[in-house]
Amino acid sequence: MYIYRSTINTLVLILLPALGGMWTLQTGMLNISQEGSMLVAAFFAVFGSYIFSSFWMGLFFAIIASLVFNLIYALFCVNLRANIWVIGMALNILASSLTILLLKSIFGVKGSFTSDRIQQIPFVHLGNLGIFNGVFNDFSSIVWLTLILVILFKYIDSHTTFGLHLKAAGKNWRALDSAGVSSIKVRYMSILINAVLVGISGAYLSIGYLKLFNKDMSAGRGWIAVAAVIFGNGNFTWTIIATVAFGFMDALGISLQTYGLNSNLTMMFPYLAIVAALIYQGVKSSKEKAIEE
Amino acid sequence: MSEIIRFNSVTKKFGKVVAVNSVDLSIKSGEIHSVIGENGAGKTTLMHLLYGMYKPDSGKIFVRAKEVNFSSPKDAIKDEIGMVHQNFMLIDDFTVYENVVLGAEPHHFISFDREKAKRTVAKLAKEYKMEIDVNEIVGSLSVGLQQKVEILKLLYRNASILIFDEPTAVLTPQESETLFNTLRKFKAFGKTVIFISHKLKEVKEISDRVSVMRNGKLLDTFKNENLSEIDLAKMIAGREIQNPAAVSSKKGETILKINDLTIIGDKGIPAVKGLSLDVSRGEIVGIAGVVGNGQSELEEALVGMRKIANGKIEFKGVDIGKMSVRKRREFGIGYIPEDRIRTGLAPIASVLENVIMGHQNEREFSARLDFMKRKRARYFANQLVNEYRIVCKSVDEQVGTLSGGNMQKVVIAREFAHDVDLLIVSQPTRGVDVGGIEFIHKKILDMKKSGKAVLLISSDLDEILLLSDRIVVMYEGQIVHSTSTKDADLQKIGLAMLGMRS
Amino acid sequence: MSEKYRGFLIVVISFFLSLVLGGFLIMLYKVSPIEGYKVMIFGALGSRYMIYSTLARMVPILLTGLAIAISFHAGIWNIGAQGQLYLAAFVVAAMGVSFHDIPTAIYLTLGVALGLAIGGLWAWLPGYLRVKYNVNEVVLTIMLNSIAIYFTTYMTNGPFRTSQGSLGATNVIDKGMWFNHISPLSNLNTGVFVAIVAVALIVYLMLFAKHGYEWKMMRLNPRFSVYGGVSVKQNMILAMVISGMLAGLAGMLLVMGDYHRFLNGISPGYSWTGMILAMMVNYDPIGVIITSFIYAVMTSGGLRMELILGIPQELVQIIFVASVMFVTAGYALANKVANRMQEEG
Amino acid sequence: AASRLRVAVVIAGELGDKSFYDSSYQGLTRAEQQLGIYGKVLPCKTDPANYMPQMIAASSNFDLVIVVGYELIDTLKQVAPQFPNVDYVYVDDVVKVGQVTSIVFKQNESSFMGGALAAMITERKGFPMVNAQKVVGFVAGEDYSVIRDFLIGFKQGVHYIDPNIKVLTGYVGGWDDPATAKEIALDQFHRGADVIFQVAGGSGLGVIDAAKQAGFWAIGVDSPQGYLAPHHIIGSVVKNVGNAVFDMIKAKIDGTYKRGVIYTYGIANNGVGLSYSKEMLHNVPADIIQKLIQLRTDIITGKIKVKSYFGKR
Ligand SMILES: Nc1ncnc2c1ncn2[C@@H]1O[C@H](COP(=O)(O)OP(=O)(O)OP(=O)(O)O)[C@@H](O)[C@H]1O
Ligand SMILES: Nc1ncnc2c1ncn2[C@@H]1O[C@H](COP(=O)(O)OP(=O)(O)OP(=O)(O)O)[C@@H](O)[C@H]1O
Ligand SMILES: [Mg+2]
Ligand SMILES: [Mg+2]
Repeated sequence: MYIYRSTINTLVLILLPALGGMWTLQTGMLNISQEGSMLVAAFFAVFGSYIFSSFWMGLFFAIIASLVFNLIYALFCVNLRANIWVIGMALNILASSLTILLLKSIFGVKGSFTSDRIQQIPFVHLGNLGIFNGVFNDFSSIVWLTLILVILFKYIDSHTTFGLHLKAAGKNWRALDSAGVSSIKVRYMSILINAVLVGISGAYLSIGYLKLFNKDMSAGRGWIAVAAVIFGNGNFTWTIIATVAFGFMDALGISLQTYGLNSNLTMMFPYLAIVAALIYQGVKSSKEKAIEE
Repeated sequence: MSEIIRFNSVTKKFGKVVAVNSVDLSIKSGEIHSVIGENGAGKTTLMHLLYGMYKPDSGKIFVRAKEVNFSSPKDAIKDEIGMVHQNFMLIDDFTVYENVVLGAEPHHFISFDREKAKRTVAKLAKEYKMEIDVNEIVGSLSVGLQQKVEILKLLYRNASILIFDEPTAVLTPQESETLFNTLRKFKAFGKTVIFISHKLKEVKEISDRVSVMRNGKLLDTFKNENLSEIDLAKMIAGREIQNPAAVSSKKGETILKINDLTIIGDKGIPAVKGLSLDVSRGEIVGIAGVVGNGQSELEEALVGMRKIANGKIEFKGVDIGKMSVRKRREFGIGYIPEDRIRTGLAPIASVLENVIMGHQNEREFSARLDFMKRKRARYFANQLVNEYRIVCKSVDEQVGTLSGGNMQKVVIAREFAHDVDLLIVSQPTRGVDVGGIEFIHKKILDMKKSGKAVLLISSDLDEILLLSDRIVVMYEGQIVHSTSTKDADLQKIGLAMLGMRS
Repeated sequence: MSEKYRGFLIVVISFFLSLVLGGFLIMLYKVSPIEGYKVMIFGALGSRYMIYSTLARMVPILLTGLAIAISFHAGIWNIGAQGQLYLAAFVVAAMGVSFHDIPTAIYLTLGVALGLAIGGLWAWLPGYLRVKYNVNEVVLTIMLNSIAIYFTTYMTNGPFRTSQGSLGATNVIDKGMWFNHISPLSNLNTGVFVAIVAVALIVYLMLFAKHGYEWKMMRLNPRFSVYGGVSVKQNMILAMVISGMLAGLAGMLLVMGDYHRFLNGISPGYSWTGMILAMMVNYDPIGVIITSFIYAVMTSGGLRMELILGIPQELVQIIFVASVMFVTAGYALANKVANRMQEEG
Repeated sequence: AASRLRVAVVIAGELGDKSFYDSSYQGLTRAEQQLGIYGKVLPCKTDPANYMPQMIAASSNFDLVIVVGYELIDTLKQVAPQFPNVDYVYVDDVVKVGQVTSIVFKQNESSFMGGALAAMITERKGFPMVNAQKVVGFVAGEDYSVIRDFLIGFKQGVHYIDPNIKVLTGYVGGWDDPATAKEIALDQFHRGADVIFQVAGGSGLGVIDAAKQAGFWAIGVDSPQGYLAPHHIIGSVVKNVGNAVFDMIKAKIDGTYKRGVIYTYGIANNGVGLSYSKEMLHNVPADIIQKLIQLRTDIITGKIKVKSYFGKR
């Protein structure tokens, strides 16, 4: 049972960047800097929440920080058409170094910062639901927000013109441009939406799920999201499936440790699962085709 | 008829190249106006200026007597200008209706009203008598149908000035005829059409007036009825153009024997079914047929780019069915592919890198320890550029920036430089100007004269009739008609191409 | 030719600008930029030992950088150099602690061969799956990184744990397998000569060999390469395997040369740095040599800046990021300007 | 001032771990303040390429080099003979090379005490936040030898009190991932653990955060961490690296410093132990404190032999 809550709790952290990343990928811009954006967002969430003793301000700062990072990415990768991997990874290094420096110069500490002045994003208690208490009660409001966003994204993805333009920008931007829709604008939109989502997930990490900042606390979650995005290849359902599967395998790994499995082995689970899924996917589709040399 | 478009000494330069050189041109409302000229003359650039894709360096453009200053196609679309590009601007994975309405979709609150989109597009198609299923995925359509989608896009946006940049280059004669009917319908509806083509017969057939460009300059505009095809050709090339005289040569031994060949196509169903064909030295065999009847699969299978499911390919007496591409090339097969951008070239690579491909294993360029003789390669590339008069700044220029005709010359130069025994030539003059066509045709005939075998695949029946000794017609993966050129019956060939037996 | 010079000039100018920006950052710590950079250069190259340690630092980054350059150059994306490095390093160490009394010459050869083989094998797998089943090699190699790292961590804490203390490492490998340190005050070792040979081979392969040409064409248009008689599938796997072998070589040298055992954190992101460098210079192997040297100088010098001037190493990282972004922007702008020059005359 | 003693502390990781390295840094600053020495920390940030240059920088510019972190052991062995005039102290293991003085901590002993504390708390009926189940937890950053030494002592301590108590173990897979650590702690909490010992550096903060949110007791590690959550940290298993560092510097100044000696910091000389915060003394029933004092004596006298993962040293 607890594995369910555990999965939900941490899933948010990769689901939001995976959703955002899915859209930027649809426009042809794989965003490698999710890890870095998440980290700066986490830092500035603590900053805003601490300074103003308000989680709203924390969220606000987190989103702004993530926007700035994503705008740099957009400037380089959309306008200058620079290599997404170089810029993405450079931004990840920047985020790590910058937050360590800021931690030292703003809070005067090294490594981590926590304080009672940090206001946490509230949890949602729905009253007594009987046997459903464990299923619905006491999740962070961000969890609910994420659920709403997933539904909203699904709708936008397949039922609006914006969803259509996203894919058009990725598949043939010249065609979109010649149809009078600026592909650059569409790309910017997707990147900015992604920035907001990653900002929220960063804030959730530091002031939603936890109430502290620790250097490098994103701990590879941005990368997992990127992997899920590549795996999903712009497809909504597959992206979500990959993300959820990953979150579940992760929680399962943690759970199995308690039964005495070696942690270094259980931690391989999610990765092995994705490898297996990839190979399955590949073998299956190549059987379907079964032609071409 | 009143004037609808006016170019006033419009100039556009790309670096040192003056693509469009102080052009004055007036287009009248409701006419079909052709623009012709050799490769690289500046036709496409001129139209891109009108469509807002480039801004003129100097000069003015007027639309409906109003000076315009488009900064993107969006502005041009607002002014009811539409363009069908030389390379289609379609999204292959989208459906027909999605492609058509893209950028101007009907809404239902915030959602995309797909039903309304489908209805509108279907209605539009019916209005212009275009038979097309709006729910099809565009990538799976034939080129002719894809072009209809492009045209629907313009109509959907109410374009009244329609630009067509070499629309017939990739069409079958039948499809071209359908297109012309549509163009005439446009004219009847009072729309203005600008038509660019290298096929002078078509220009004669469809135009009201013709403008000729050379070297970026507009030579003059003529009434169509005042000119003959030969006059047009002369003006384009600046000299007399002659159809190459038929070359006779001795037919030698049979070099290629295709026996009961079956090939599975991309869709998983047989694209070529039990096809048999022989080609001999000193002979040109022409394969006629509507595009998409298995020709692409056949040519790819012959060079080893595609597996064969059944049957036998014998070349110089050896079964080559399982040989690698490289082995086949070394064994004496040359290939000019139908799609030069996708297969025949690496557009981002330089001219040098492009002409070396396929030659890289030859002694001349490759030494021991995998060493590649780049100096030699450069010399070779320069030689080809001179011999084939490829217009480029240097052999280090990206092939993708050359004009279409010159790109084709790069492919031809490279393949002809091989000492081959069999040359498979597919759509060799697609998008090439009259001068270029003359040159390429002459080269192909030279091949034959020197005792090589040539398998010519073309959707241009005139080309086939002109060059081939023997003609076979492919329909749905099979040879349905076969004749020597001198006994050819056009009627029969035409019917065979459509799958009808006479 | 002039294109090349212009590209070079732009890179130099962008790099210079990033140093200027870095200068301002250094001034935040109340240090004059000149002084700061002086200390940095001195810290990296000021003495024989400093040069040694800078070079020792450069080797794995250079090798992984080239590993990535070569695979990307061929149009197949090996993001898995980190995992290949780890696995090769571990397996080599496992051999080194398991067998003794093998003559040095043979043992060294075996070690090098094993490192290359394991690195190559761990890259062959995704290469093969990509070619055979069209499995996305990017995700696959990212996943294989984590698997390799967890696996080696498991082994060094389990079956191969050192008996000599609390280190998260294997035992010291047999002496017969050592590349000796050039000086006791440095980790630079005779294995560097193996690295030099490998680098020379790669430069030759990429710039002068027929395969280098074919691979480039493969990246620019795979279909065109098939058409030209290049067996794309074989070459993709080959490029991948060579890439993995280089990463394996890096790991093997760290074990047999630098540390003489496998450590848990043996490569703190060398391959990621290498990847940035490789892509920053557009997979040009000479460029990778230059940039990995500059990177090694910056990080080595950064230690001394922290010690003498109190400037944190994170700042040096930020200067590095700035230079990456400036140079990348420089390249991009140069292309744009070139386009515009063509369009506007 | 010209003759001020120059002391370098070379650490394998970096400051900010709130435990081991920070503790050594505190020892150094205390020495700076009380003994007037010049001190400097040289962090290697767990990049093996930094070990050698930092060790050389320390050796060529300082009189006394204190090396903290077992990762540095090989480098130290290699460098120390090259600088015969420099004194080296290696913290946390034995290095038998020339002039190097070693300090060994018996973390298993303090961990035993932590285990005993956890066991007595989880069994105490009516104590705040304690449930009926006999379960305690152990959360570590990664699974490797030192951690296993901690675990062995902890388990022995728990089972010394009651062999029927279950010890749940979990590993985060990193020292900077508080979110996963929290997840693990909550998982253990839901399996009945009401006292959880964390040995997880920055990740450990996640366990403490979980303790505050879910309501259970955490045990701090390395340095007294009670201040991080006074009402949820029952005590800390400390390893007084700072004291050791300070002692060595003082010895050097006093002239009593001895080269090549091995100092053992166990529970007997307060090198390791349980830190009783004010809150703890206030919270924890007197009989438990009595028992802990008794256990400490038993360990010192050898009545209780605490097992070690490293065998005999
Ligand atoms: N994805 C894009 N979105 C918007 N504009 C683009 C995009 N890609 C290119 N452009 C713009 O279109 C122009 C032409 O691009 P194009 O891709 O034809 O250049 P190219 O020379 O083929 O590219 P390459 O850099 O690969 O050689 C460029 O000036 C560029 O600024
Ligand atoms: N984007 C560009 N950059 C540089 N040069 C260009 C560009 N576009 C066109 N040119 C050059 O401008 C000239 C005119 O080209 P344009 O494409 O307008 O010719 P065209 O008449 O359409 O030729 P074709 O019949 O081969 O299509 C050519 O020399 C061409 O190389
Ligand atoms: Mg044109
Ligand atoms: Mg209990």
